[in-house]
Amino acid sequence: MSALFKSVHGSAWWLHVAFVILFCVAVFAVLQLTPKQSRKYVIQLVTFIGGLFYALEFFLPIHAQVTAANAHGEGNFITPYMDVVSDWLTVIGAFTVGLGVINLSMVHTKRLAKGGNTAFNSAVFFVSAFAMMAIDILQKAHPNALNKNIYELLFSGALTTLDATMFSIIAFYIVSASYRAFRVRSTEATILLITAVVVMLGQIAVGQFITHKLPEVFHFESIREWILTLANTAAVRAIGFGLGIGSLAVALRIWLGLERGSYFDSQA
Amino acid sequence: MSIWLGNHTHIFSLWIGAICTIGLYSVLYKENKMFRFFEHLFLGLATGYMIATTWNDVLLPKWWVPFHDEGKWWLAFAVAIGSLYYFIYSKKYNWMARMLIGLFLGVSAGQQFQVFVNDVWPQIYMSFKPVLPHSAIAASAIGPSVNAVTPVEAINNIVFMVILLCVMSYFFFSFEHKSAAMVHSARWGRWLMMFTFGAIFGSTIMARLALLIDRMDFMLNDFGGEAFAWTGNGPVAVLVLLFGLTGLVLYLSLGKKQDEESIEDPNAGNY
Amino acid sequence: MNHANVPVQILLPLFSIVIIAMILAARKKHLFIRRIQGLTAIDEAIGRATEMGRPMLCSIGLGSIDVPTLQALSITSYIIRNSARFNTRAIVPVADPQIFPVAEEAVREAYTVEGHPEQYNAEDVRFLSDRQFAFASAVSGILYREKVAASFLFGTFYAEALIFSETGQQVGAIQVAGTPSTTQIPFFIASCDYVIIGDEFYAASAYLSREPTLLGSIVGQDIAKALLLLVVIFGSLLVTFAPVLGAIFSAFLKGK
Amino acid sequence: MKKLLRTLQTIDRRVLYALLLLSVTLPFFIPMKIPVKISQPTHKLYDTIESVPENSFIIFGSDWSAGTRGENGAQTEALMRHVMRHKLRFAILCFDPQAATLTQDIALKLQSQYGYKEGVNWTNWGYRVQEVLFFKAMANDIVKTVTADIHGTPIQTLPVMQGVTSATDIKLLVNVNPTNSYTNYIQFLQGPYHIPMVFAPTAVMAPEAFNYLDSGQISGMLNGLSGAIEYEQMLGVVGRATKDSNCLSFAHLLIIMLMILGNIAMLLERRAAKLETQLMGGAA
Repeated sequence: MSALFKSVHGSAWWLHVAFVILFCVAVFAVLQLTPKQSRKYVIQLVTFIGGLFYALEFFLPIHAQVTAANAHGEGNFITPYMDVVSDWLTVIGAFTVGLGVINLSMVHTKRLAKGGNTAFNSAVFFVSAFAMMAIDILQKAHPNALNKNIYELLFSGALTTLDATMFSIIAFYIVSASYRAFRVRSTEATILLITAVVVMLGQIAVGQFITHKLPEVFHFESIREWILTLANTAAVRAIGFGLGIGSLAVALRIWLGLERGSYFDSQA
Repeated sequence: MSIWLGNHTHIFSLWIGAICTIGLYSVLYKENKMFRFFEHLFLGLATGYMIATTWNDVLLPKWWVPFHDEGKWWLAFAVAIGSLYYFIYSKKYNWMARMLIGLFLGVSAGQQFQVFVNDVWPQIYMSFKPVLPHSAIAASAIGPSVNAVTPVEAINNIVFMVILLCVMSYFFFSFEHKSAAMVHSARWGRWLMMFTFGAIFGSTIMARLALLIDRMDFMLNDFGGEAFAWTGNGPVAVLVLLFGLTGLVLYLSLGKKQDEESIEDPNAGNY
Repeated sequence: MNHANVPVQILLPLFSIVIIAMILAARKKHLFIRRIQGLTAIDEAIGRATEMGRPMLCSIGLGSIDVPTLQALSITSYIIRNSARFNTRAIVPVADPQIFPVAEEAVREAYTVEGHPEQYNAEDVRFLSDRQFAFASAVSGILYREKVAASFLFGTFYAEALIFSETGQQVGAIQVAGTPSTTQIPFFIASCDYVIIGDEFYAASAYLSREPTLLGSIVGQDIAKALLLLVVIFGSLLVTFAPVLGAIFSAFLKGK
Repeated sequence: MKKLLRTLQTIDRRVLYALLLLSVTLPFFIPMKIPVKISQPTHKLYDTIESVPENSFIIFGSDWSAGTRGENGAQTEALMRHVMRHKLRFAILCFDPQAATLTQDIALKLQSQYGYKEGVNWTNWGYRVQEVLFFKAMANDIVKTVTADIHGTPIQTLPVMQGVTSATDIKLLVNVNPTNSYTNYIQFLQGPYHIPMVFAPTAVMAPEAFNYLDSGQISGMLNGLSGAIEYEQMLGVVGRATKDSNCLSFAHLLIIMLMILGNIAMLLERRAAKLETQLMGGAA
């Protein structure tokens, strides 16, 4: 095995790569011979194996496993392959970026063809995408001052600012949402309103000032802390238990091909 | 060119930042051409960045360098397998792409066991709460030392358990909530959740406001302080500009208010 | 925890077996599921979009290939299958390249199953950006410009949740949301018409499709939840009445 | 009157936005100091740093980017002031590319106030990847793992690094982090080598971290921006956080007032409607 997988260079490398491509084309051609009705079982099998690898690695008993990188390592016989497998999956998964880019280009090329203001915006999209991609790859490959400065303008000047701005827009939306929705229309809305106000008063200097003459238990900040550490933890934990079991059930259904009524059904 | 840009990068960066900020904020008035421009600029930059980081951080170090530079030819299999995704556009070979998708579905399902344990497991034993007070117990041959439980702690623990049970009872789906105990417990569970959600809302407000304050800090002190230093007091100059702009927008929008739909939400509180 | 310890090796397979057993047992029986209010609203929202002749937005959140996002896709499939016969357009924005081909396939499949493969439009399953706020600004843009009449927000959401739901509110869309991200639920409650909470998200596909296997899974989940609750109650009784034994039991579960 | 009640319930959102903008900008120009109560986790953090002997070497982990600068920037500034005032040697360590430059800027801004000098009293190890592997390797051999600082200077030549070779020479871990990767610090440095650790999360992440505070794995915590405000007050300085605090108070009060106003108007309108139907003789 290790004799087969040996690094090669030069023309031998090209030969090997050509062999791999031909080999894969042959394998895919053979796979294509699978009768239509049994294809879903092939897919199901692949799904099952993918899940089995991780499930076994997690559940099987472990023993000490010392490696060069980790003197306190432990694991079972699958553990040493984890890094390799996750690297392969990362690399294969990275190819989906192409699909996303194709989709974006399709939409925006059509708009370019249409003309008018929409076309202008699509042109903005293409130009900025190309500029950012080019300068990012360039500044990693040739980190000179010019490249660094242009990158700085596009990344810190524009991209991260746009990020932070869009993020901060939420502050405005919180104001309009709370003003509109927190009305004493029903028991539930009233509870929401009251706890929100108490917690808010507990976290600002002015709110703390209002209650500072009362005994400590009645301080807004004490009530806030009690709500957040005790009541909140309990409710969030209860919700979390349900979510945990629910996600476990979905995972089991997908893994074992028991999902019904959606895409994963015909998939399985 | 290079030196000139080097000397001015900072001030350019501030100007770009300020213009981008105002451009996106313009959506607060209403969706408009300026917002559209910055939305597409944002999308473009993000796409370019995504392609570049995928190459720089994933494909280059994990694939191209070992594959090409180190001569690990078998990494060509990764391309062959990855290219299966593109069969999604073909009617005839579509199922091959599904095979690859199936693999990833299986992987995420298989990893869920560990995700479950890391998320939920510690919460189980952390929910063991003594509901009666007792004094401290020293370590012995049988077991470890145990801290004392004060009456206040015991009461808090009872509250904790009650909330936990009520909220969980709300999440039983497979039978009708008929018995009075179940009905009340589930209703209280829902109310207690609203209590929690109110608290989350209130405490998150602070984080979001902090972001807005940071943005304003940038506009007034960073940007205003440098780009408008010539006015003598940059921050105040920007503040005046900002409010001039806001006032104008308000004047325009309130003038046209009649023909806009009422902002009251007929369904609010009806979730 | 990188590997299962002994109590995990016992309890987790037990939960799994209970759920699987109930799924298998359910194939013949008629099973009950209690009413989940927010989900009943989905059909109302589809109807509204159809009436107004405007598109719907079905967001699957920000997640990659993971269980919550796959569940969100199941719910989205259901919505699209129900809207296909009315010829109501559904826009599905996607934020992660890895989930993108899955979403494309699931949407296409939903139209095909209902016998309307011609309604599938590759440009309506839209990959926008993997960057949280670039995605948020693009979705806002879609909501505004397409004048979306119904907005379904199912999946993993972070801070951008409120951007989507407030924008949807501004354009007057009827909004139904559900997410396993508990921290975002308050914001959905404040700005959506209907919100499903917590575990209801995982019960949704069973509730909507009434597939026997999925209903069986719900029964199994309920039993597993009850078991989990029993462990918590047992542990609490132990730390109350036999604190030392309780400490030993906690340590055993912790795996130390 | 009727019209006013209606208007108060349906204020145009743009007016709300403008009011919010006012409330977060004006306080920048109105100097005032509202005293706040110091919370327990903040107190503990302060005491933890005070208990570290002078001139000890510590790690200042900083993992935030522009997105959370509002909270984490203020926290970093407050914590760094204390570290400098208490005369500790520190190394900035980042697992976010932006954090390295943002934190560097703060350190450069503060250093002259406390007579600090880069390379002598502090250093920046810059942006690192693969946190877990890095921690495991660093714990055994800092020089070999870190090799150089952010400017490419070999760290063994820096005066600040003298006598620092492995995890046992680190006396404190500080982590300013908006994500949950702070658990790596706990799992791979705090736990195995019993180094005290203090933590500064965003307000959103804080509730989760209370668990670690309870169990003593974290010795002190700054809860979001309010934590930073408390800390500046303990230090007796007026820095970024204190200025932000006033904006925060104003904006909170605005939101609370709007909520109350909307509700009062709604209730008054309801009562008026009820009275009207009664007067009309309608059997309600």
